[in-house]
Amino acid sequence: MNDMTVFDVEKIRGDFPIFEEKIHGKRLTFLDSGASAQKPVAVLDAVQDAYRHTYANVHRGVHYLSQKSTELYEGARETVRDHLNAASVDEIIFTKSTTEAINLVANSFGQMAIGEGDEILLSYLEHHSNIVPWQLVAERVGATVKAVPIDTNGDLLRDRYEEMLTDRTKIVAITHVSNAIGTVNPVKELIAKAHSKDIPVLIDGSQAIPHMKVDVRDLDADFYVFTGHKVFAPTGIGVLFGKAELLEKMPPYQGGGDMINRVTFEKTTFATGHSKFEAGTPPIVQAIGLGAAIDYVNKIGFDQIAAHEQSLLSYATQELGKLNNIRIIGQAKQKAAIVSFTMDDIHPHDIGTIIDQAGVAVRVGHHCAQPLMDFYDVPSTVRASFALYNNKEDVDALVESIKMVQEFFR
Amino acid sequence: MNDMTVFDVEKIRGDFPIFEEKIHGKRLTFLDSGASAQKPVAVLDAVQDAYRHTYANVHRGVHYLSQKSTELYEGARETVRDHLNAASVDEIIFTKSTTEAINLVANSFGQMAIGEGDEILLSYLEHHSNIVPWQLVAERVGATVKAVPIDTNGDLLRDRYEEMLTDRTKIVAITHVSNAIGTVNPVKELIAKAHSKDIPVLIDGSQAIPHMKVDVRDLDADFYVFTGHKVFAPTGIGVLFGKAELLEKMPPYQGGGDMINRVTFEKTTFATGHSKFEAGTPPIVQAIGLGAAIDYVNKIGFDQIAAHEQSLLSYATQELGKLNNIRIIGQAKQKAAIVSFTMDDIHPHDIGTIIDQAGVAVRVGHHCAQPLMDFYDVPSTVRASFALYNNKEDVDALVESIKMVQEFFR
Amino acid sequence: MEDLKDLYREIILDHSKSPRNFGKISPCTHEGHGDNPLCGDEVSLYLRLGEDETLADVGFEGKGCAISIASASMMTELVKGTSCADAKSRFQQFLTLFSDDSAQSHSDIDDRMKALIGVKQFPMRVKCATLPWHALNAALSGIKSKDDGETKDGC
Amino acid sequence: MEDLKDLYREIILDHSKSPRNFGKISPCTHEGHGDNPLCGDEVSLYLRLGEDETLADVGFEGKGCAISIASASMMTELVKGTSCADAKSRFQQFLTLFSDDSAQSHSDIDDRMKALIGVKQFPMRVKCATLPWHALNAALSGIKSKDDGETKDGC
Ligand SMILES: Cc1ncc(COP(=O)(O)O)c(C=O)c1O
Ligand SMILES: Cc1ncc(COP(=O)(O)O)c(C=O)c1O
Repeated sequence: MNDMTVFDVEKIRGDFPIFEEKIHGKRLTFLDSGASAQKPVAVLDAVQDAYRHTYANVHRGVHYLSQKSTELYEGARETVRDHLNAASVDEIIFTKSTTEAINLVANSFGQMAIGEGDEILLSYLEHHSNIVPWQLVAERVGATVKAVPIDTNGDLLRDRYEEMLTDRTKIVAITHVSNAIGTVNPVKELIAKAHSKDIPVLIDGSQAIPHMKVDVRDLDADFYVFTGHKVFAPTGIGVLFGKAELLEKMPPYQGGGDMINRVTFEKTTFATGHSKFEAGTPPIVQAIGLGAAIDYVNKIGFDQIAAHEQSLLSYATQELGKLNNIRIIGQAKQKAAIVSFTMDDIHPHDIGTIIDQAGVAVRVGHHCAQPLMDFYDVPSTVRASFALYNNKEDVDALVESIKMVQEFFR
Repeated sequence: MNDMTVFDVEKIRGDFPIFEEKIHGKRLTFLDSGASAQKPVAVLDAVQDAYRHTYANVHRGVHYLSQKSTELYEGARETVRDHLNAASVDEIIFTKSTTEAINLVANSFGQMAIGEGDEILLSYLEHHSNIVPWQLVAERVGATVKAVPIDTNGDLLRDRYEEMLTDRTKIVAITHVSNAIGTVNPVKELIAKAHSKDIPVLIDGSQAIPHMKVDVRDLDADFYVFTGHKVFAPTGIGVLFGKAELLEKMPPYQGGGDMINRVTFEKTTFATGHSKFEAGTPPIVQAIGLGAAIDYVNKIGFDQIAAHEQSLLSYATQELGKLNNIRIIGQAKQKAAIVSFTMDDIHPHDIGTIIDQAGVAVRVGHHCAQPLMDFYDVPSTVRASFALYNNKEDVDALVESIKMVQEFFR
Repeated sequence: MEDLKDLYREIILDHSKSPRNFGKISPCTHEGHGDNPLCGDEVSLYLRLGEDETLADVGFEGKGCAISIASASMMTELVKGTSCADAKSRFQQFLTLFSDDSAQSHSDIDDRMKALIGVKQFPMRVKCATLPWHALNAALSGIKSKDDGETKDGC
Repeated sequence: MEDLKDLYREIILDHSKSPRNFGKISPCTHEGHGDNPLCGDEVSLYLRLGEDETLADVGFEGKGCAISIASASMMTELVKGTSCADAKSRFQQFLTLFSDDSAQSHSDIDDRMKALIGVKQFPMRVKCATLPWHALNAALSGIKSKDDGETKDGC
């Protein structure tokens, strides 16, 4: 897969047209990939080509364009299957986002397996997308949502996790990597513990997939979800992997075209495999773009990507640590390339606005992780998140701009 | 809006790169826009520009790219609002498709207002996407789905409609234009009748929006839904218009980022306006593409588009009528540019495959409208659907290719 | 056009215009059903199992394209009188035709199966050719088949 | 950088560093609350309505950026001692500042409002400036405000 012998970040930056932009006349320092990543030419071309040369609706047509379009769409499914090492394409469902994928499972699995008095186990590290869908289903059926606490470094409390796995627990839904503070959870072990009590596990891989190779069979995940736009793919596409044995038993989520076997007003029967969960015209071209994005990262290779990002993470942590009044939030044993911090007396919003004028794009706010913010007793943080196209200069620009903020508010 | 004085179909065809393709070495005769329409350069450019120059996640960022991206995304919402003449952008919700929009209403409105013994009124003209979501909700709450019958021309039986509006009817969900046979329903009157009994109405505008100007306030529709890919926009984007007074009362559908006010494990409160129904990262660039598509059609003008398409419809109906053994299915008083037909002894699937070799792309099958097929007692039809870029040559190519089929099976 | 001629060979047009073994049989011991949700086509397959476990009689009904009707018709000819085990292995053989490029040259595959090889050039139509075979398989196995074939004992 | 200087004027930095009327007041007759779901900021606004329907005392609490704290602080100064009706019309005036380009030159708008005009160049920050005003409005009107302000009588 890996046909680059050295990781050349400048060459990679050249693949991303956005870096030609000037921001307020300055070089773009893009440290907001955790919110959404930029797109390489390979993805943009795949999108354009699909619309220009082979576009038509999929599945139901016998004509040439429909056939080509179906081949590309189903080809993208195979690319995702292969990338995740899933057993079958029937285990790969295209959604519009992680959020939709989790809602699908919360509703469909919930309807099947979660009842009054049952428990759904999350963690304090979760994104709202892996909290609210479960709260909605819990309220509907009379179940309870519980959350595994963390220590101040941002590591999950493993003994608490094991205690909280009870015979009332019907599912565990936990993030692979925290979007707010970068903690990498030991998901393989967490899954094994849950399975020892026959509890299925959903892993939210939104922040993992851009940074590491994931093997759902090695993890033995029951559900694994991610969103395309964070892994250099178009917006509007997400993935739900689910074990076939579970998906087969689950009722459909949305109703519509393509997910049926036979419709009458008296009785409708449903399709099998992934089709059951893909109602209506899917995000065809976005799935094709996702396939191209996965090919792109695999060509570079995750060993290289991870090594590069980890060196940026160390450098950024070290340089930010030299500044006064900076408090880094989240110091987990294993971290993805995400640095969250606060500054004494200066609010993240003001920091964000000021450094933007220097072309530095970070995310400020609660990162859709308010329970985690509450845990650290901060309303919000500044978050710099790194991707394969970031370089040392980006870290230096961030540090310089933070000095400017300190100057400004002196 | 209309800055073209004459409708120049050849110039319009030039806007659509797909027409440069050769299909099995032949000219592309694309008569499958009812399934999904081709994309003009204006839309492709909007998509490319959004990714190349201003891409970032929306709403939560204070940095330049996030702000630009938000402006473009919210600008598209305003374009849609203006196009539909909705009162407020809070009434415009971006979904991934018509299918998702209907599922949203069926679930959220259903949860609020449909209970045991209640009725949901559809028609025999509906697409599966406007049947199955209602069946799923009906089964969950113990309600019943009823369908207004049609006459053999494909016109809704108006007296039956009025009779079927009872005090058990909690919502009417009806298509504006039939995708399978082209019937244009008199939706304004249908809505008025339902309102006289205080019953809200959802209109499925998937097949109307590409062909006519729709004014939701003039129609007084309570919900109006459509899908982007049929109106020359990217895949992965749809629209739900809902009256603010209804949306405000309805519970959220999916949970996740952006649709919340405040999240804690104890209690989560929800955002207001359109945000409540847009959980997670939305199809940002697809919405921007939809805005560009709407601008594109408005520039041409719907008077011109409708006149052109109607003349194609008459011509096609006339020329196909001259052939032996052709039965045109659906002869409603008012029809959109869709011609569905069967041929004695030759199955639509075989027709589709054979004329594809001549570069003619039509849809063959049940068009996700099995109850309608059952009504006409055919398993499937051949459907030629026209859009603004079709011309007389397309009709001629279709007719020639059908003659070829007759030759083949002689 | 060459591909088309290869798809709609004479033998296929012949079987589709005059399908053999069309109609319910009586008495009938097993029934199988196949739906193609993409086009709405349906095939029902009827069997009478003889005392020696052979398919004493076979019939089919359904609406479908030339490919599916011809495939059904040729299939009934092929399996009538064979043993259940034979019929099942023919079903597997038939699927192999479309998944394995070398299968075409296997001499043990009957020509009435190979006649459908032209479908390979039309991927969207492969399902049309296999639909009746899935219905047969459903009837034979008495289990819900992959294509939602349904079976009931006695029909 | 000019835009930044215009945003963070001296008066704003001053109010944000030393906010006036910070803290709950006692006794307090009305309370309003504002949330900014996008960044998690919150402002609570406390009023004591005098017998003559004037705002006898005003205080606020909350976490927020320099803009929202300064805006809250300047607002409390502006409305303290005024009538309810006056306070409400000032709320409207303040919103107008950001929606109507000509409002900036209106002589009846207090300078402590106009000091925030620099926010207009930063659309994502307008909400920061208006948040405390929405909390005030919620406290005044006793109805759920557009920004999810909540009020209760007596606090
Ligand atoms: C009338 C009608 N309703 C609903 C739909 C479903 O649209 P989508 O598949 O984009 O959700 C379609 C098109 O497939 C349609 O024609
Ligand atoms: C950990 C995590 N989960 C879920 C999500 C939600 O993804 P999306 O907004 O694409 O649905 C995100 C990103 O926003 C995330 O970082």
